[in-house]
Amino acid sequence: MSRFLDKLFARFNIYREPGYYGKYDYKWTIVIDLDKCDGCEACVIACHAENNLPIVGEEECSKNRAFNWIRIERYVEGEYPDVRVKFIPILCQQCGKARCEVGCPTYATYHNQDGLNVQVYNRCIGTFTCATYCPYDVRHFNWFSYKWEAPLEQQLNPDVTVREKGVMEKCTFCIQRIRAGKDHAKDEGREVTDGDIQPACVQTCPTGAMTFGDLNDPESRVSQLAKSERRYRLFEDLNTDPSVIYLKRVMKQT
Amino acid sequence: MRKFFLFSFIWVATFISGYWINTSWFSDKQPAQPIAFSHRIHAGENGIPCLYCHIYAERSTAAGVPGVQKCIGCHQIIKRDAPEISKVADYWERKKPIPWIKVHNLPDFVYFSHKRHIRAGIDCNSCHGNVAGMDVITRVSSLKMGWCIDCHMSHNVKNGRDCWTCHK
Amino acid sequence: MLKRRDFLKALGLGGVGTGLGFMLGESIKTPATNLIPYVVPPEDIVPGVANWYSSLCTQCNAGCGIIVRVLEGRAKKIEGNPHHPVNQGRLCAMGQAGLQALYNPDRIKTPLIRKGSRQSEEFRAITWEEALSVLAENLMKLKIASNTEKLFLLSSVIRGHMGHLFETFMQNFGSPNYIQYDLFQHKELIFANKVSMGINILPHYDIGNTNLLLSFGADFLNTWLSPVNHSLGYGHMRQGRHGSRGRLVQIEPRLSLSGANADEWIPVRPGTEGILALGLAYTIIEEGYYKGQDINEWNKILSPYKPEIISELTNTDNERIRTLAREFASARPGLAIAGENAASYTDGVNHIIAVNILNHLADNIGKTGGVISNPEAPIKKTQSLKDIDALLRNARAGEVETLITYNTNPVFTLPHNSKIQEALENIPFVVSLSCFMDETTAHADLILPTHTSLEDWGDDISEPATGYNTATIMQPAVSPLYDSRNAGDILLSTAKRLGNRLQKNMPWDNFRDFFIESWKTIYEKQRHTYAGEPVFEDFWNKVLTQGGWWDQEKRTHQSIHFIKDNVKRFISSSPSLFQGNEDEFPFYLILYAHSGYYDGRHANLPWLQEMPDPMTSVVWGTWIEINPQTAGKMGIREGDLLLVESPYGKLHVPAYLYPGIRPDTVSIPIGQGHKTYGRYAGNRGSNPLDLLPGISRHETGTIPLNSTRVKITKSSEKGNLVKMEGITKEFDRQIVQTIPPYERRQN
Amino acid sequence: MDTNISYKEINDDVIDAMTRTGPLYYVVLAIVTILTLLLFFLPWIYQIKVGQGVTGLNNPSYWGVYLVNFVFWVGVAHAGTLISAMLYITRTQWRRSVHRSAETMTFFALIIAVSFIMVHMGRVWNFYWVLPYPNQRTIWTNFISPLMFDVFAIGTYFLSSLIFLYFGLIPDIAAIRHRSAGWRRRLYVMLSLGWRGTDREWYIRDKAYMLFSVLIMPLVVSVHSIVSWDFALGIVPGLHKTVFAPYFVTGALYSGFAGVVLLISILRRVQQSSAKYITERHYDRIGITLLALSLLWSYLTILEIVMGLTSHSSFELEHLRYKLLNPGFAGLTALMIFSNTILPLSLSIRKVRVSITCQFIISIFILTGMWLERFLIFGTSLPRKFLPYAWHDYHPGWVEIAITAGSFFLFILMFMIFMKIFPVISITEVKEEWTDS
Repeated sequence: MSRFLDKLFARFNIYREPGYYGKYDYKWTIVIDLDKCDGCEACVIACHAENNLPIVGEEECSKNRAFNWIRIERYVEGEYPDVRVKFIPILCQQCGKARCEVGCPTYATYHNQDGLNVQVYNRCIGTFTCATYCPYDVRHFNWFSYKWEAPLEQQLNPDVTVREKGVMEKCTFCIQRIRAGKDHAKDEGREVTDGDIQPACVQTCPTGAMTFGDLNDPESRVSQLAKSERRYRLFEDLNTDPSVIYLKRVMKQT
Repeated sequence: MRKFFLFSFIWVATFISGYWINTSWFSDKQPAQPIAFSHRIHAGENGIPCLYCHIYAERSTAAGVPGVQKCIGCHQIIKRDAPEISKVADYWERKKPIPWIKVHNLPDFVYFSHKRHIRAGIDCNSCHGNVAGMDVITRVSSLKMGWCIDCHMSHNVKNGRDCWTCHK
Repeated sequence: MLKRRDFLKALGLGGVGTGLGFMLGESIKTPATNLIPYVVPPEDIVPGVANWYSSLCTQCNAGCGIIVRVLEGRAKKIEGNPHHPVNQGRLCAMGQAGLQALYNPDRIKTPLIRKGSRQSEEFRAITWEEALSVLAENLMKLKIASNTEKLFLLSSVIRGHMGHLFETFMQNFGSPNYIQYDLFQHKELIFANKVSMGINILPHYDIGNTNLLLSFGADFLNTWLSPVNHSLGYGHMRQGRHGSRGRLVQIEPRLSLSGANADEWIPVRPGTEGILALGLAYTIIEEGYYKGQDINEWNKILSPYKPEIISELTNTDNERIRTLAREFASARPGLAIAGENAASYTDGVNHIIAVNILNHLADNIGKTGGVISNPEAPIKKTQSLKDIDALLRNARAGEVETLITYNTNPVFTLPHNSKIQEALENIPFVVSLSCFMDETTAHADLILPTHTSLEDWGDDISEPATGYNTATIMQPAVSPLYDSRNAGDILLSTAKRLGNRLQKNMPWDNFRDFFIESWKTIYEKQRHTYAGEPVFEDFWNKVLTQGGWWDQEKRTHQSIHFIKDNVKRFISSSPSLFQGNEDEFPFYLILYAHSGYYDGRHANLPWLQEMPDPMTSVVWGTWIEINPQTAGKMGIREGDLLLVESPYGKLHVPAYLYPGIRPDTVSIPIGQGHKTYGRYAGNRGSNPLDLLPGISRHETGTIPLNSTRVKITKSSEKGNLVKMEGITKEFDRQIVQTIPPYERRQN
Repeated sequence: MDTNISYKEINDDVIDAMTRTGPLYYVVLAIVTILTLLLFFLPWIYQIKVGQGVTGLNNPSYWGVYLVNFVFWVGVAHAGTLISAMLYITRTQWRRSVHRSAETMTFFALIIAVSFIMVHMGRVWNFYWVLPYPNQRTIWTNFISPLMFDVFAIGTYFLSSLIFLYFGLIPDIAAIRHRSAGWRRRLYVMLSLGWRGTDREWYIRDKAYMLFSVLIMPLVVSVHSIVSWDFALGIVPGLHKTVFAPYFVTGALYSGFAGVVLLISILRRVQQSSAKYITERHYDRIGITLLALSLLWSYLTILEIVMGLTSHSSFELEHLRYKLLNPGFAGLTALMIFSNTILPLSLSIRKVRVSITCQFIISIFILTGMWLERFLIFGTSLPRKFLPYAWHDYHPGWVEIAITAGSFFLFILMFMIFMKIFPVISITEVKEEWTDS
């Protein structure tokens, strides 16, 4: 009898487990070495250029509605003169057990075979559930249908949709570059090699703090870095299984 | 009370017939083109392969429509005086592109790559229908999501049901 | 049965039904769109597949190489050129925002001529022929009246062949007044290096391989010299080498972005960085680390800089000076750099020379991980003999008949009391070659729109080079958007109009021919040294695809020897002079380049306006950083509007409580406060340069930025400080986890 | 109930109440419709046209006043089921004249709650994607999302309260069917489904009514606990508590009862006929339940705050510091505690319980207190989530305030229209009471 129940619930458990599949094709991961990151925000502007992020203007910024799919958070410790400043880039962690996938009623966000947390702009009806549940506050909402003045719209990237008002959006690990990399690899009839695909932020990081790769393949640069003893993940105890691995910053403790 | 049901029946019937008239006679499956170009003559009788004119189909997401230069390439010699072909010559003199009307129109958020489908061995006719037999291009398939999903399911494409495969 | 009235009703209902059915069918259809093919399809464009063109980034003077993604003739993304030795595929925030300069909605589209008097702002659009004839006729008047030296040409720092073209034009026209002016020209650094080390091009500071980096007021990760190359070095210094991690000590009154990443910050009193460097040098001598023969002579020179004496002056405890000197001397190799903040004092050159002495005594010069001299650049650098002061003096004296400005904005970057506006009023005819309506162009009588960098030819040598002999080529990635022209074309066509000598010596009919021809001469001259292609065309294609021309491996270069005797003149024991007396103006004023707007030239790029400032997260405005303790004492809360007064000017700026600044110092970023610079930058924030005295230094002729003290008073209204941060305390939530340095980890 | 009222007099009373409409009614109706249009529908259309940016919502605090209203109106709706179903089973007498108005309040409150879901949605023109209908795209909704539970729970609650209301109405409509004329007559004839009042029909109706009130019972608990799971299933520090389900259910019943008190007091003032049937005895009973619920609610609030204090997690402590010590919210919390706990304690005195004006004022305080309680739950937990760098305060914009005010007028409008079409006091129940006494 218990075997029958296990089989029954097994089917249900698979369904309940976000990601639904046993194993992913790829487990795209970004390793950010906080000892190298110097908070210069080149990644923030590269993301704006790549993913058609709109400019919201001063008044909307005062209401904290700016679009930064990746933002540099700065934590300052201590008073003058022993001031210690720490930077940390925060982007969507593409969580394995994502809180937002649980919340969304219209199945606009789920986990796909690439280990990425998919955000489908067409399916989203703007119930804000995912953004409320997200512990990392990395989801951004299109409060208006934003305009690009006169020739600025010629810079829009055709591989990324321009979202209309009422749609939630977040960092997608530059899915258009992942797709182009896979497309290129398939044209040459080979598997996707490590370093083939790089999101815009990883490509432009001047200090080389960010590395992108597939955690499933053990030889990839990301897997080696992930073995370092400085490795940690943000809010590990919330059990969201994030795919962004940070390397601790080397700093003298007070 | 009986009259009420009668009237509502009439109303529903006329509503459906109005919709049917629209979709069958005024449908956008077969828009009128500026030049009455016939695929039947070109691809059917003369057997010109699709990729001769739509050259980008194997190299990029968009299949591309041949430039006026390609039409003039042949039609400077073949049947110069036919009324439709003189129109092409006229466009060529004025160096103006021919404003074709799009028949297969996918929305902007869809990522559809001709290259991937051709290299996966899908024949042009399976989506565009028997173009070689068409005098005026008509849209054979609905190009709606359900239609794409059925094809992906039947060919059990890897990640065929993953939204980010077709949505940008 | 059915009565007539019911029949009519049924008919009406039927009509409505069909109509609605039809409407439903109509509404579901997607609107018909055209499919416009090419008339003659260009061979290199495949719709849907992007082409990458390599080019040069002109957002600052570092000279990095970029590749531009162009899709169907539209530039989509800029990325670093992976083969370029300076930035090796990486790019900073300003570089990424280069696209918005190309597609900026406020670009000048056609040549304009002023309508009515100078005060009225209206301009009239005219054709290029009309504009060039007006310019040529004005210059012809000068030639006839044979006071050709009354023509002044003011351009930004141009190191490529465009500079040669400007020089040949001015020589042939017969005027020696070709002036290059930029706010951040590093003239003090070049002058100090020339004096102390005898080299006239900037050396390569090898940050990547150093073990201890002492940065005297150098925001090297953000805006100083070549930020991307420094960042690459910084990344390698920290975690690039297995097992060894370089340390960074920042010595500056205001904590910059580089200071935030330092292992230690020494908040030295403003104006005493050089003295601290000499204190360190003295300790190195005293503790016997220096092995050179002239040890006693150095001892004599440096004797007044005992740590005990200078510790009170520089406000740092002497024990720390001693330990730091020991660490620096024993860190083989160490490196000390003097940055923009140190160079911006009135006696900036002394500070830099002091740091060079420290480098010399710690034996870092010429070593990997220290200061390495760079090879001679392939393109001869154009030296402008005169400086902006000469232009101002002549203009006030009425010596200037015609001024042509290109790609520089002195009205914004010079303080008010340097009287630049009155000088421009004196000049009868001002021509501005620029893409945007900035403050200087607003004063011009004739405006000729130039191409932005992504639609233009050109080249540049990257300074400081990285030990490689580099020259980067700028090729147009997209066809020009508007009716603008290359600055070189404008000069060449005026040369043709002016005729005889000018026409003879400048035969090329457009800038591209001149450009290729000058590269051909370089190719002929240099061919024997580098293994180039046999034919020029192949060489030229290789250079265009690769994005520039540089050696494959580092060239051997002459070693630097330290000239001791002419250094004595520059050792001063008193801190730098600050205008305004102590008690009336209690605060030192430190100005620094904003990481987004640089010197104000990028204020009209919306991405950079909306980029949160790395240290304060403020967007779309200017702010003044003030120490929280002093703000508390003065009852200032965050966001209050403060009236900042110096002996020379007043400014209204909202306050930002910034723990990383000395209590007796305040600092304001440069870049905002434009009057007419497009919709994104126009009358937004305030320009702190108006607080500065107009005097320029005698050696280099530049305006010192940190040279005045200010008074702070709370003004009544509420300032609008828009910042993106919430609270920057971590509440021990283990967000940025840290680990003690390697050597402490064992115990 | 004084027994010298005859059947005929009850019928006439009720019909007069419905048909005889003085000019004052029309004036008030006009004002309320204009206000509803001006405050509820126009700002909503403006928000749909321009975008959600017109509200005060911002990056960390996405759920604001709209969600507060949604929870508040679902809460107010809960009393209807409680009174009509639970008390019907326990055969309490005093529910007879009160239960019809309670059920209508449930029904209208639910309509407004659903409309607030629509108002808070970003792209309301695709709201039907929340419903699991078979579509050619073969996409189903996400059944493990608490908002999907909401769709089912509130759907069933909406239908069941409609059917429950309709079951009670059938005999009443049949009773007044032949005394009305014109369109009323045709409407009542159709709605009364040919009710002839035979014993067999009464027997089936009573059995159905009993079955329904038993079926509706779990709804009282399940709907509002599901509404609380919308917030509890996330891991937001202030919302992620197991006490939320009982806390919200108690809060719902508590605000529901206060709503009922408000409603019947206004009803007594407006319609003299109904004053006879709602007597002090009703107020006394309701007062006792209000007191009981307020004590239970206070206990749960204290429990929630203590759970936060003893949790040793800096997330909860920061949230509580923001809620209790922040100058803006400390005042609101104090007002909430006063109006929900301290003031209702006065209900323990019989004299206070019986006097209608006292109960009226207390229930107004309770309703504002309950609205504040929900506002404090979202207004203070979302701005203080995990990453301090992303903390930002939330201030409601004018659109949100207008739509909130508009929703109250919408409720009054619907109730006034209902009052004139259907009998607000259930005739059959009153007749039964007359025969029993």
